Amino acid sequence: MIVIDKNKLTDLLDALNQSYQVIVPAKSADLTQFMPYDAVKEKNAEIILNENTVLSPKWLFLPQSEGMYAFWAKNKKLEIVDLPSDLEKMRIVFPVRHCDVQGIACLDKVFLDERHVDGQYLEKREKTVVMALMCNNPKDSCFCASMGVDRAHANNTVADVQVYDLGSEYAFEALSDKGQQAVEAIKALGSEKTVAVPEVKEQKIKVNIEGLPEKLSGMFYDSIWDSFMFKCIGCGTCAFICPTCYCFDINNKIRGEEGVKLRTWDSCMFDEYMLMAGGHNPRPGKKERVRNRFLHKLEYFYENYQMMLCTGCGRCLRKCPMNVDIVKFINQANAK
Amino acid sequence: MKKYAYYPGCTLGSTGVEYGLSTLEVCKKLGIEMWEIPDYNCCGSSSAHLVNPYLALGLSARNMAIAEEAGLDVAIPCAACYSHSKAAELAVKESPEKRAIIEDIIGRTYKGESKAKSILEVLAESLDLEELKAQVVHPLKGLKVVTYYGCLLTRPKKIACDDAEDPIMMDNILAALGAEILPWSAKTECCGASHTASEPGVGIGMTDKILLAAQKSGADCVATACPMCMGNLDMRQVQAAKMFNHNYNIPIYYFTELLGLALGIDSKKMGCDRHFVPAMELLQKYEKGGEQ
Amino acid sequence: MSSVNENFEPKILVFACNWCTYAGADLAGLSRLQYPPNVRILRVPCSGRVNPQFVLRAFQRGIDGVLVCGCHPGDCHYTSGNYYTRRRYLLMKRMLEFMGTDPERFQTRWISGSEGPKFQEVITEATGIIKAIGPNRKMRDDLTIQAAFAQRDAEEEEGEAK
Amino acid sequence: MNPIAQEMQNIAKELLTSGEVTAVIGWEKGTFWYQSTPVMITSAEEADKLIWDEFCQPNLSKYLLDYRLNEGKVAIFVKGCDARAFNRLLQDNQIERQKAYLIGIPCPGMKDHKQAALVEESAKDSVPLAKVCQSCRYPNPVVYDRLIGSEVTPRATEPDFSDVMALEAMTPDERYAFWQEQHTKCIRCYACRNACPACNCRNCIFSDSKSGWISKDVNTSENQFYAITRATHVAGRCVECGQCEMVCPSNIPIMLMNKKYIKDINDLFGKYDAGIDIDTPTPLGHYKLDDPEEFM
Amino acid sequence: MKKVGVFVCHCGSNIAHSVDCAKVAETLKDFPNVAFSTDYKYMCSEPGQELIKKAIKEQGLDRVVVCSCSPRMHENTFRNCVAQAGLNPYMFEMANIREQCSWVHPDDMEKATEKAIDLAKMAVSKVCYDEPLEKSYSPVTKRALVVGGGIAGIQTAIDIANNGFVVDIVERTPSIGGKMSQIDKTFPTLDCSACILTPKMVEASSHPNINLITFAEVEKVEGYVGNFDVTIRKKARSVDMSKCTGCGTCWSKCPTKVPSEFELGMSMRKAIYTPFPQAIPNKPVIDREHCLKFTKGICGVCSKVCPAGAIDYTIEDELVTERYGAIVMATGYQLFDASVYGEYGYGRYPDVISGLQFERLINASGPTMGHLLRPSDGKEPKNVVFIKCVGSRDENKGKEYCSRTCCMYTAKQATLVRDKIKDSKVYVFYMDVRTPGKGYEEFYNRTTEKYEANYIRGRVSKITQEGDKLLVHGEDTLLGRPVKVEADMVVLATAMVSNPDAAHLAQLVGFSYDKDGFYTESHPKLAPVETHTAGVFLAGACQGPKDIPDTVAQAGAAAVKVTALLSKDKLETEPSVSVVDQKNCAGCGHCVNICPYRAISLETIQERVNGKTIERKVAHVNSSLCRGCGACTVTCRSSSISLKHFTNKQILAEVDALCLQ
Repeated sequence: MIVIDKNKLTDLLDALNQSYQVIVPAKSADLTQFMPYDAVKEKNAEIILNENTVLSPKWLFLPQSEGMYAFWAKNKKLEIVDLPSDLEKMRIVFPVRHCDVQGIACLDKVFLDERHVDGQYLEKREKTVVMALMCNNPKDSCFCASMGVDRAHANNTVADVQVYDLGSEYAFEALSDKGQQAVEAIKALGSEKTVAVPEVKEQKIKVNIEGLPEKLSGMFYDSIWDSFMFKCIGCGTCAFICPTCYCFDINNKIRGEEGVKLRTWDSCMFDEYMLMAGGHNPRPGKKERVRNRFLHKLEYFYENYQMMLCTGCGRCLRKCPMNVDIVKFINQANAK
Repeated sequence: MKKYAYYPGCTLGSTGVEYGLSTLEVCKKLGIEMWEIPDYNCCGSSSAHLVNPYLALGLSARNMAIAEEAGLDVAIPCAACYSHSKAAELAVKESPEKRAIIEDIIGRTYKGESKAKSILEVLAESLDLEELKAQVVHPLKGLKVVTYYGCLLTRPKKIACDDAEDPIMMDNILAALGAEILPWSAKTECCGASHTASEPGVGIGMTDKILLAAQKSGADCVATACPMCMGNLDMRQVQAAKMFNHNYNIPIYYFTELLGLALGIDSKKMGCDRHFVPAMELLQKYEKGGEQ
Repeated sequence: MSSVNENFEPKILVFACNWCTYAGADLAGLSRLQYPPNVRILRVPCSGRVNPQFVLRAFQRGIDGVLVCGCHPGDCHYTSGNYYTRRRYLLMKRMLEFMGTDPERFQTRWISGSEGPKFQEVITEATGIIKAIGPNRKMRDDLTIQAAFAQRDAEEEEGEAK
Repeated sequence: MNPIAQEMQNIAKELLTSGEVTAVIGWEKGTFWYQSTPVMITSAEEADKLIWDEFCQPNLSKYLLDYRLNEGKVAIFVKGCDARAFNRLLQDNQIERQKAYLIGIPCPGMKDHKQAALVEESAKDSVPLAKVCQSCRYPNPVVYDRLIGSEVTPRATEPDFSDVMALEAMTPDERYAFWQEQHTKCIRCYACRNACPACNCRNCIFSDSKSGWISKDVNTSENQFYAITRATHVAGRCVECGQCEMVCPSNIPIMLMNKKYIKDINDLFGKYDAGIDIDTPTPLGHYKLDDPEEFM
Repeated sequence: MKKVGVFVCHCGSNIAHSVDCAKVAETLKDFPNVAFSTDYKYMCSEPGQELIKKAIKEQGLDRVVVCSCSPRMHENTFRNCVAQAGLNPYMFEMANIREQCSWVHPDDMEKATEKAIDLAKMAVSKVCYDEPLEKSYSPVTKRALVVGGGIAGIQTAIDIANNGFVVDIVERTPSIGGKMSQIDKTFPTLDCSACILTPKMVEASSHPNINLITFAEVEKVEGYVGNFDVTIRKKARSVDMSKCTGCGTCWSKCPTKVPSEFELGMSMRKAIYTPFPQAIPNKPVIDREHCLKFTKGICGVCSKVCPAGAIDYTIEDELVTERYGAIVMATGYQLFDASVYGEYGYGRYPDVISGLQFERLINASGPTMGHLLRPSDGKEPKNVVFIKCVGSRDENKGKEYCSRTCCMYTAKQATLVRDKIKDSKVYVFYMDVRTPGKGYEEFYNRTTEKYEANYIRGRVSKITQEGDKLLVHGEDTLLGRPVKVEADMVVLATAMVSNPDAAHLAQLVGFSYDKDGFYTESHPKLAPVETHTAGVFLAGACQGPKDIPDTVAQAGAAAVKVTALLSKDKLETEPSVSVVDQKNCAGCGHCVNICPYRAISLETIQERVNGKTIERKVAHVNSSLCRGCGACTVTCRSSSISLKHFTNKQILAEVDALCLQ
């Protein structure tokens, strides 16, 4: 493992920035999100290391609004034009907490499913090195442990480098060849040492998800939903800041004879999400929508991919304006 | 408790002393607080505007500005001072250019928020005529009065404190005191102003016409609210009579004197003994309980 | 403001109410009163029909200046249309400035059916000012499309250049 | 248990047992100490969930929109701004007065839960009041069926436009840069719209991509179109409850735009406070012949 | 697939001299949805229109854009042309490339052509969103209502009735006749007012198509052109009209005397009364404020003496609702209250009277049986002074406008005085003498020459009482010196002003009025008898001061407008009106208050929501009232209401079309 002193962090980032486009979690204009390191330097924003960002790193792989292809009518005949990819350099994201790594793992399950691989997503994943940081100062909203996220070792299908926080130093352990190249680039800054995995502080919120999917599969018409649905105001905050929500909508942006096919995030909490031709909406009220959100996160996804679609990052606990709390729901569901 | 800034001007200390005394006495009695404008200057009414229009406006604007800083409207007994102060107020309110020039001359700001008000307006505004009746000590029952407003209080229209053609403020106050207000034809005629001095033939003729009309109307006395009109009708009554061989003996009063009398203020304290045409005899009749 | 190239031709959109300003523009035409050709007039039944969202859309699409014109208050064919226009655009003008757009780019004016010369004067004056401050860069939304077709446009230019 | 919370619970129990209302909507403690979120109780036993502390700022009036169809009455607790929000919905014919039982609570001003999230619970007292509460002119509910506690003196009589004026003092380019940075952060989650009592359309032009007003593309220009249009839609109707800023995950100063409109309306058409008197039409809903004239 | 035809017109050289029409047509060829594009020298000519019709048929076009002159000029021409070719006339747009392009950019061919292309693109983008619109129709009730029973109302009613339509006259006072019945002689012919009015009153009362509803007021008006539902309050007369023969026994025996409004208080009438002898209907009314039966519950003499037993104290007000196709406002005027001029002493000196009081004094059926006597001492006045423009042309104390009729009726009254009292002297104080009618100047000249009326040009400053004489202080501006006239009687020619409740009645019926309370006509020159509200017309002095000849002319005009409306079986309405998407509308009602024509109302509809039918309120546009201004579409935040032919999508399409490369 390469161990590098923490006060060398900026040198480390600059070093990586030569060959990679470094992306770090930072706070600018009162919002924490993953931003290119160049922008952080230019705005001298503050890099956020001790908590997870409000907006998850999901946008790196599934941007909120992404052109799929362009089209135009050349004398009345349709012409499709591929969009140039804006990823010239390889990207490296440092540090990504295990909950977000797990989130990317969930997205991989969907977009890199062998039945259909999403080209744009794949390209972004291949061109990005993920440096997962084992965080041992969890916020009071974190509950990734209870959601089956390994606090010590990030999900190695996603993490290319595992970084350990040793207090005054970082230890880098490459997990993949992409990761190895990255570690090579910063090898000079530190020294080779074998280090024990530091143990991890307890998390305040604990929740038992043992047998939860099976239990929930029988609770579609349970009365639990009435009390939970009331508070939700049907906004898209939870879906858009959640690292695992991947629903998107495809629409056009047309200017006269030319246009772009757009893929944009969508949220099952919006009423237009399930609106069908003719005006029918299978999920007309808040009750159906809140139920759908929780069941998708805790049951449907598990039935398909044996993995919870909630990584316990705690963002929706903090940012939901009316505090529709998934942990409280799980506890009440278990109690039923 | 109404409070006004009080602007006596030059006449209320000299030729119109009884107007000043009676106004202050009446206001004290009626509980209207008068705060005399400190370090006030001439309102520029006599000749300033011949020299330079902004000199006249500036002079009265300065007094108004002091009052505005104290946040008070200005009560002005003398009609000429009232007319010029009102002109200054309107000039400042209506055109920013004039306001800039005026403020530059007087060296302080004057937004035109504090308004110039003739004493007539002040009394009409702050007196409830029913309450006034209750406070009357010597009712003026049987006293036949004609009210004389003159020209400065009623013209030009913008500045007029009452209806330019048919003013009734003084009539209402005196009627509330019990006096009988007779209709007559010279309510708003001009008294000849300074022409009685510079062009006696014309000036005194105008004064005479008013006195004749008053005599014809059968009034016991004339009530007025302007020191210049008082000057002509009272001081020059004998001269007019001789010049046009009429015979008058019509006492002229400031309406504040009659108001003071009705409220029980001693006529001497109001300076009623200083008139040219003997005025005390009629007043004493009422001081001793009025006409039976 | 960078120095504006001389041959910049601003594109100005005028919302003209059918009963007054549109008639005024026609009158300017009848009296052959010339004004710069940068203006495009969009006919609406009443200035009360012009939704502030149209103005935003125009700036988004890269229009350099917008005028909303209607009858003088009191002359409205529909009796009260322009009174509402006046209230809406007194507020909208201040909000656009609050959002940072250049104040000269948006105007509301009352032009009656008989004020041909005034129409000419308003248009000439507006075009001059907007030409001076250059193209509108703010609130633009057609950038994703331009990016998408940057390659194609580049090829076309090369094709033409050969 | 502070006395107001106690009385809230008693009233809730009384109303529910007497059957006068079918449900009571109040606040309950949320997951974290700085969260008090809406709760609906339908039985007297649940009444002890109701609490009252200085984080009860979610606006309950808009929840009544979900109950306009059932027959019974619903009781809600209303602070000063919630009562104005209720009047807003009433004036927009979205709810009927007799279907709501309003329990008014004079509001001491709510703390800014976003600042509170940054500190520990022990530093609770250092958390400042929310921006709108600092200059609140209507802490006492303007409409209620019943009042708990006694009226409090308003913290201000004039609206505080200092932040708006600070922005107005900038040059157009500085203001443009400021708003570009703010609207780049917007993720179009529409929380501000869904929390706002003045935004009560059946289906909003922004959630209906067929409306043609806006594409689903999320970029600064479309976000700005959304922000300006929403501010224009609530102009003259915004009751200054500050919910839009409270619920925005990206901390965009939305109230700045609303207050700009309020300032201009006051200057141009005379002082007007929305949601106070529901009979006078809203400033953009009527006109005066002698409105200020700048377009001659 | 939309197939748009673009036709670019040269307009001879008007367009072609600075716009390359061929290039415009050529460029538009490959614009989206354009199937056919050509240019021609004269599109509006016969061959030009033929070209369009042929292209529509051959190319199967479903939309047409003509780039030529202003739509204000030839929009209808081309709409009819495309309609003849079987296309809906509203699937058509015009680009104005003449008045707003070629004529204003004559010497810049390149830029003018580029602009023409842009305008054409805008028109094509808009036409793509056009929808076929049909004119809609609403029924017309063949009955008219005339409010006001003066000469204006009577003449309007007669003219409408003679056209075969039923018309109701609603008159507030117990009899029709209005102000004209109070006047003695009328200028310029000096024929007696009653002689020319009474026959018309009789004609109105006996005409089969006319119903007189007197002693009644309009209470409420709902509905719209062709279908006004008017509620009329028939005030209680306490006399059964069917039984009463008008014999007059009751008012001869009635003990209570009350100052008569008709005689302007100069003589008395009984508590049960008809306003004047020739009243129609000649049936009395009981004045409940003064009748002892109603005030103290005593007397009741009239019911005892009435031979026909027609008196019935139990009659109450009756509300009648009737449907009308059109309403004509003929509510007349009132005289300015001269007591505002305190300096003239009107109301203080009894011999200072108004023009109408003079008419009553000199009228044979008046209080003094036609002898002109001074109200103070009943003597015959020798010196009579007339003062004109009392309240007119005076912004300070009165009205700014000129009341048009005072000059003529003052000249007439001066003539009458001189004619009645041989050795009388007449003085008229005037600012100007305005004689704007036929035979008016000749009448005025006769007044000054034959009848030697002294016209003094100047205003009167005040009038004072000197003994039994009135001293009129005035000024003679022609001599340049003040003047004093001793007068026995002074007659003030006061201004004609609107009725005090004119504004209330206008809001009730739903049309606008001006700052002086007179009703606002749709256009002062081109539509003087119509209002902005369809189906409501004006006649007479309620629209502005005017004399009898103009009033009768307007009455005729209003009648023709009404019959033109009522002669149609159904009303065609402009299709470009607003329509509400009721699924989307939240029923907030903002559009209702904004609509200047009160065309939008909140209507309850039923809807099935998850199994239950619920009722909710949504906006509904009455297409026959809506004039298509579009103010509602902007105030509607959810864009649920859209204006056909100018929808949001169309305007946005035009804006977008401007910014394409």
